[in-house]
Amino acid sequence: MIEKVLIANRGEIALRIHRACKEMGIATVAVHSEADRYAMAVRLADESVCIGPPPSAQSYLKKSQIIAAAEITGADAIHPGYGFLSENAQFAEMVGAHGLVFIGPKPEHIRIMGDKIAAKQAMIDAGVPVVPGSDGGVETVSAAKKAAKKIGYPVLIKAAAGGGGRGMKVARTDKELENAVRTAKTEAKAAFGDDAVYIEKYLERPRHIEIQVISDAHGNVCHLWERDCSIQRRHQKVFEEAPSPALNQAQRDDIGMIVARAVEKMGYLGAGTMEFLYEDGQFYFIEMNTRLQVEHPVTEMITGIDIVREQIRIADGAKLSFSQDEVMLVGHAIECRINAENPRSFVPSPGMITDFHPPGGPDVRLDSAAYAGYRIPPHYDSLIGKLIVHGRTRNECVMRLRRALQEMVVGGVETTLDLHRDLLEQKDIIDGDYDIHWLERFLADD
Amino acid sequence: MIEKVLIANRGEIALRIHRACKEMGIATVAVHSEADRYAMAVRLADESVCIGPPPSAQSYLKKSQIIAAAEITGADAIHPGYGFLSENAQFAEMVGAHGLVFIGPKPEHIRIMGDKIAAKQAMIDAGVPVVPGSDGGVETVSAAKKAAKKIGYPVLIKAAAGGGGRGMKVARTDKELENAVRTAKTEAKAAFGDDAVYIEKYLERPRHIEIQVISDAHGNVCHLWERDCSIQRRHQKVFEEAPSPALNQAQRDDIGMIVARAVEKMGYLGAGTMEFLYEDGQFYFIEMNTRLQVEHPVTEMITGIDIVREQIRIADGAKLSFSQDEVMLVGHAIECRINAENPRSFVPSPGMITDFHPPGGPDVRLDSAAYAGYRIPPHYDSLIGKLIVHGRTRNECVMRLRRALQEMVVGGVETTLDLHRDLLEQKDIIDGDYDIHWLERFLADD
Amino acid sequence: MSTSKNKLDTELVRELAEILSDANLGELEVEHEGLRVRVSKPAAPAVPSVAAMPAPAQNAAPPPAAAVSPDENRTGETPAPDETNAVQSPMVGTVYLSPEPGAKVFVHEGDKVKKGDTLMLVEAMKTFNPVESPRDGTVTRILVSDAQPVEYGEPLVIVS
Amino acid sequence: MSTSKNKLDTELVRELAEILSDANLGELEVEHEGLRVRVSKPAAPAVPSVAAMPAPAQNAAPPPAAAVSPDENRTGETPAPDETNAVQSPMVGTVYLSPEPGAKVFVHEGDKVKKGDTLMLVEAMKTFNPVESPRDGTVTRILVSDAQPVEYGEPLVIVS
Repeated sequence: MIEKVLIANRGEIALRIHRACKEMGIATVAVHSEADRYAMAVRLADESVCIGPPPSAQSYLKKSQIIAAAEITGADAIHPGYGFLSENAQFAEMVGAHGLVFIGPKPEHIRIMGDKIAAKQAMIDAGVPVVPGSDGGVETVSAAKKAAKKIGYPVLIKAAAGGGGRGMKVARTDKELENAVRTAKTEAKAAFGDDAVYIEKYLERPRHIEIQVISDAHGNVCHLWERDCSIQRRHQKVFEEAPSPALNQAQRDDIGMIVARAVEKMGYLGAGTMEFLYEDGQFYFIEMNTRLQVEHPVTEMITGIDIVREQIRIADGAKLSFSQDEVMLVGHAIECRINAENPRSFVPSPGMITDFHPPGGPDVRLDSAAYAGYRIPPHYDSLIGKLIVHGRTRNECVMRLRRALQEMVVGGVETTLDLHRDLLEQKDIIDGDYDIHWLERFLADD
Repeated sequence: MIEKVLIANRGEIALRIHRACKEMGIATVAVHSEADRYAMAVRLADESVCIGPPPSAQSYLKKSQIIAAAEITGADAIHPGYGFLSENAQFAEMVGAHGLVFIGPKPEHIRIMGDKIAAKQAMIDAGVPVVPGSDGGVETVSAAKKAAKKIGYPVLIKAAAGGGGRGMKVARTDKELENAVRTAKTEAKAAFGDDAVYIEKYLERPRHIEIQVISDAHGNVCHLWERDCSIQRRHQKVFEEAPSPALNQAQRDDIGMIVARAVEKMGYLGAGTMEFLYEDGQFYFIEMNTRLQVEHPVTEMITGIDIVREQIRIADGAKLSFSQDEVMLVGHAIECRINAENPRSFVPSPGMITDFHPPGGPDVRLDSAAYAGYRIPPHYDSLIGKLIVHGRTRNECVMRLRRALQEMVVGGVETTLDLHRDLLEQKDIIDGDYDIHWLERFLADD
Repeated sequence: MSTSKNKLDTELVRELAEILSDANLGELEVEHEGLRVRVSKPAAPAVPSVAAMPAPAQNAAPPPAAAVSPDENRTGETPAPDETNAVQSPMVGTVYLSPEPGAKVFVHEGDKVKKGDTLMLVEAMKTFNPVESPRDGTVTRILVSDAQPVEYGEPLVIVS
Repeated sequence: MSTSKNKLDTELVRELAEILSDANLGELEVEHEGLRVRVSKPAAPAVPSVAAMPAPAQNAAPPPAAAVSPDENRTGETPAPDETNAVQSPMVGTVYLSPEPGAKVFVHEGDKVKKGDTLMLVEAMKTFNPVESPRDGTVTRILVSDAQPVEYGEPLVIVS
C-alpha cells in the first residue's frame, strides 16, 4: 500500500503529482535543488528534502541523492514526472532494488523504447504501422543510398540515440544524403556518444498525433483516445488538443485499438504514449514515451479520467478503475503551454513574477506552480504553466480559450501568452487545419 | 440577435455573465457604482458605465439609470444576475418597454413567484407537492389557530412578501402562535410594507433540495437534476452539492419530471429553480427563484451545460441546445461560498486583498472577481468567490475539495475558507448526513 | 565559447555598476552586438501595493476595443483638467448643450453664471434634466460635447 | 555539457560575483555569444518580496503536519546560530557522530580540529561518507544529533 510518494521532479508537474497524491490521502515528499527552495510543490508537500545545488546534473538527475531522500523520509514510492529521470531505465531499476515502487513502466520497456531502432522493431512485431525506413541502422553512405532508393526521397536521417528532434537531417537527393549522413553521424557521436543513424521516409506535411494508453498489472489495457500536438516549434509542442480535428470516430477507434493491442502484447505497465505522424489517412509510429506527458490534461478533460491517479493506483497493484467501454469522449479540450519567454524571439525570461492572475470560470484549468512573488530560476526549462480549456464542441472550446487568455495576467516576466492570443485569431487554428510545420511557417511569415 | 449585453450586477456574477458573453462573441457593458470602479468585470468588459454612488438603492437598484446606460451604449439585452433587480417584475417590464431583451423569465412569472401565497397556489394547480398550510393568508390570530390545528404543530409563520428567511417564526403551541403571528405581521409591515402572513407545517429536520429547470420559447423544458443546499447559516447557503447524497436515481427522476411538467404548464421561460424541503422521502415546495442561482455552477459541473449561455440563447429566441435525454449526470460537484468574513463570528471583513492565490489542477473551478490588490467595498454582500470542485464520485470530490482548500490563499482580509476546511473534516459532511439545521448546531457546539 | 569574453565583459560590467550607483538607478540593462548586461540594485523595501495591483485589461493582449470605458478614453486624450470645481453629471444619459437642436447653447466658456442657472441638459429615458450651476462664478471649461453620452459623476463643466 | 566550459565559466562567475559584492548590487546578468551568467544576492530578509510571497501552506488552515520540512521545524525551535562557519552536509542521508554505534563521537563542542579531520559521517544508500573539517579551528557548535536525517547543504557543525 503506497502511503508516501517522493516526487522526483520540479515545477508544474511536481505540483500536479502532489495534487493527485493529496486527493488519494497519500503523503508527499518534495525533493528540490537549492534553486527551488520556494517552489510551490516544496511549500505544499508534507515534507521536503534539498538534494543538491541548482544544476540538474547535481540534483534532479542525481539518482543516489533522490533514493537517499526516499530512505530518510520513509517514502515507499517515487513518481518521476516527465523529463529528468522519468525515462531512465537504470533509475527505475535502482528504485526497485531499494525496495521502493517506481511509479512508471517496467525498466525493460523504458529501455526498449529509449532505443529508436529497437522500438521500431518492437512496433513492427506488434502490428503497429511505422514509417517506411532502413531496417536498422545504416553504417555507410552507400547503404544509406540503397535504403533511400527503396523508401523514395525525401528521407530523414535520425540518430538512433537521439530525441527531441536533435540530430535529424532531411535529404531530397543522393547528393544531399551523402552530406546528411556524415553530419548526422558526427553530431550523434558528439551529442549522444553513439554514431548510429537510421533512415526513414520524410513526410511533407504530417500531423503529430499521439495515442494515450494505460494498462494495469492484471492484463487490462485501455487507450484514452488521441491528442493532436502538431503545433510545434523546434520539435517542442506549444499547443495541443483532443480529439484531433483531422480524425473521424472510426479512425480514432481503429488506431486506438491497434495501440492498445500492441501495448497488451508487450506487457507494458502504466501510462504511456505512442506518437505517430499522420498524413493522408495513414499513421506512422515515431516513438513511444514511457511516462506521463506534459499534455496529459487534455485527455483528462475529455475523458474525466485522472491519469496521475491511475498511475499511482496501477503502481500499487490496483486494477484500472474503468474498462475501454467506459472511457468517455466528451467535448473538446485544448492546452496552451505558457513559457517564460519572449513570445516571438523565444528568449527565456527568468526572474520575479510580480503579478499572477489565473483565469477562472467554467471548464478552465490551470496547471501552474507559479505565484505572485515567485522567482523563476534560470536553471531549468521555461514552462511556467499550462492553460487547459474544455468545451462541448471545438468551437465552444476555442471561444472559451480566447476569453481565458484575455483574463490571464503574468507580470514581471515575458511569457508566450501573447503568442497563444495571436494563434487563436488565425483561421487555420480556428479551423483546425495545420500540420507540424504550420507554426514555424507562421512565425517566419510574421 | 443579441450582440451587446448590459450586465446589471456586480461581483463574481457580473464576471460570470461577462465570461459567457465573450464565449459567445457578444460584447459586454458593465454598469457599476462609484465603489466598483476597479471591479474585475468593469476592467474586463468592453464598455463600462458608472450609474451612481455606492449605496445599491442609488446604483444597482436604480432602474432608470441602468436602462439609460443600455441606451447610451446601444446594448440590446440586459442580464440581471441574481439579487438586485433580478426578480423585479417591473424592471423586466421596463426593459421590454424600452425595446430591450430581458434575459430572464416573463414578468408575470416573476410576479407570481414573488408572492408566496400565489406561488404556492400555482404549484398546487400544477401538481407540485407543497408544505401543508393555511390556504392563503391568515388575517387574525384565531384564523391562525384554526389553521395550525388542521396542520398540526409545530408550524411556521411566514410573511407573504418575505424572502431569505426574513419575517419567519416557529410556533409549537397556541400561545407561541399568538405572539408569533403578531410579531410576524409587525415585522412584515416594517420590512416589506405588507403585513400579510401565512402558516405552514414546520419540518423538524428537513434537507433543502432544489431542482434546476430551464425552458425555451418553443415549448422545450428540461430539468437539470437537483442541488442539495442544506448547509445554511441564518437561511444563507454556505455549501452546496449535486447530486444530493439523500436521493436515489428514481427519486431524482420523479421530482425532476414533476417540476419540468409544472414549468411547462406555466409556460415559464428561461432558467429557474424550484426549492423544496425534503424529509422522510417527501418533497415540499417552498418557493421558486425566477433567476440564475448563486450555486448554478454545481449543476454545470455535473451536466457539462453552461446555464448562463443557455439563458442568453433562450432570450435570443433559440432552442435549448439539448433534450432531457441528453442531460448528463456525471460524478459529483460541491461548491463552497467564500465570504470575506470572520469564519466563526461571520463579521464582514472588507478591505484590501493583499494576496490572492486560487487553487488549480484538474476539475477545480473558481468563480471570483477578486484579485491581489482589489479592495472589497463595505457596501455590498461579502461573497468574494465560489470554489467549485468536481469528482467522479462524491468521495473523490470531497478529497479534491480538501486539497484545493489547502492550496487557496486570500491574504489581507478574513475569509470563510477556514470554516470550509473545518467542514470538510466533519464526519457528517463527509458522509453527506445533514439537514438544514446542521450548520447552526455545528457552530453552536464549537 | 570564446575566452576573450572574460576580459572584455568584466571591465564593462564594472563600469555599468558604477553608473548604476552614481545615477542612483534600480536596474540597468545594455545589449549590444550579441552582448547583454544587466545590473540591478537589491529590491528596495518601499513599493509593494502599487506593483501588487494587476491590471488584467491592460496586460491582456488583444481584447476587442480594450476594457476601458469610452469616457476614460476621452479624458485620456487631453491633459486632465483640474476638476475640483467641476459640475458632475447627476445621472447616466446624453448631455445637450442647448435647449433644442440648433438653438443657442446655454453657456460658453468665459460666461459668468449665477447659482441655479441651467448649464446643460442630461436626457435619460426621454426626459430632459437640467444641470444647474451650484454657485455664482465663471464657466472656465466645458468638458463635454453636445449629444455625448455621460455616466454618473462624469465632470461636465468647470465653474470657478 | 562540455567540461572545458566549466573551468572557464567559473572564473568569469567568480569575477562577476566580486563585482556584485564590491558594487553592492542585487543582481548582475551577462550574456555573450551563447553564454549567459546571472549572479544575484540572496533577497535581504527585510524587503517586500516576503510579504508579496504567499505562503500557502502556512495560511491554509488544517493541512496535515503542516507543509514544512522536518529540518526546518527543528532549527525553528532554537534561535538560529551564526552559520557563517558551518560545515554543510555534502549529500542527503543520515548523519552519525561516531564511527559505529556505541563508539566515541568524532568530536565534541570545544574540540580543536585540523583541516581534513573527520567530524562526522553521512550515510546514504549503505555507504558512509566522512565529513571533513575544511580548516584548522575549534568546534564551537554541533548542530545535529546522532542518526538524524539531513538534506543537502544542511549545516552540521560550526568550526571557527
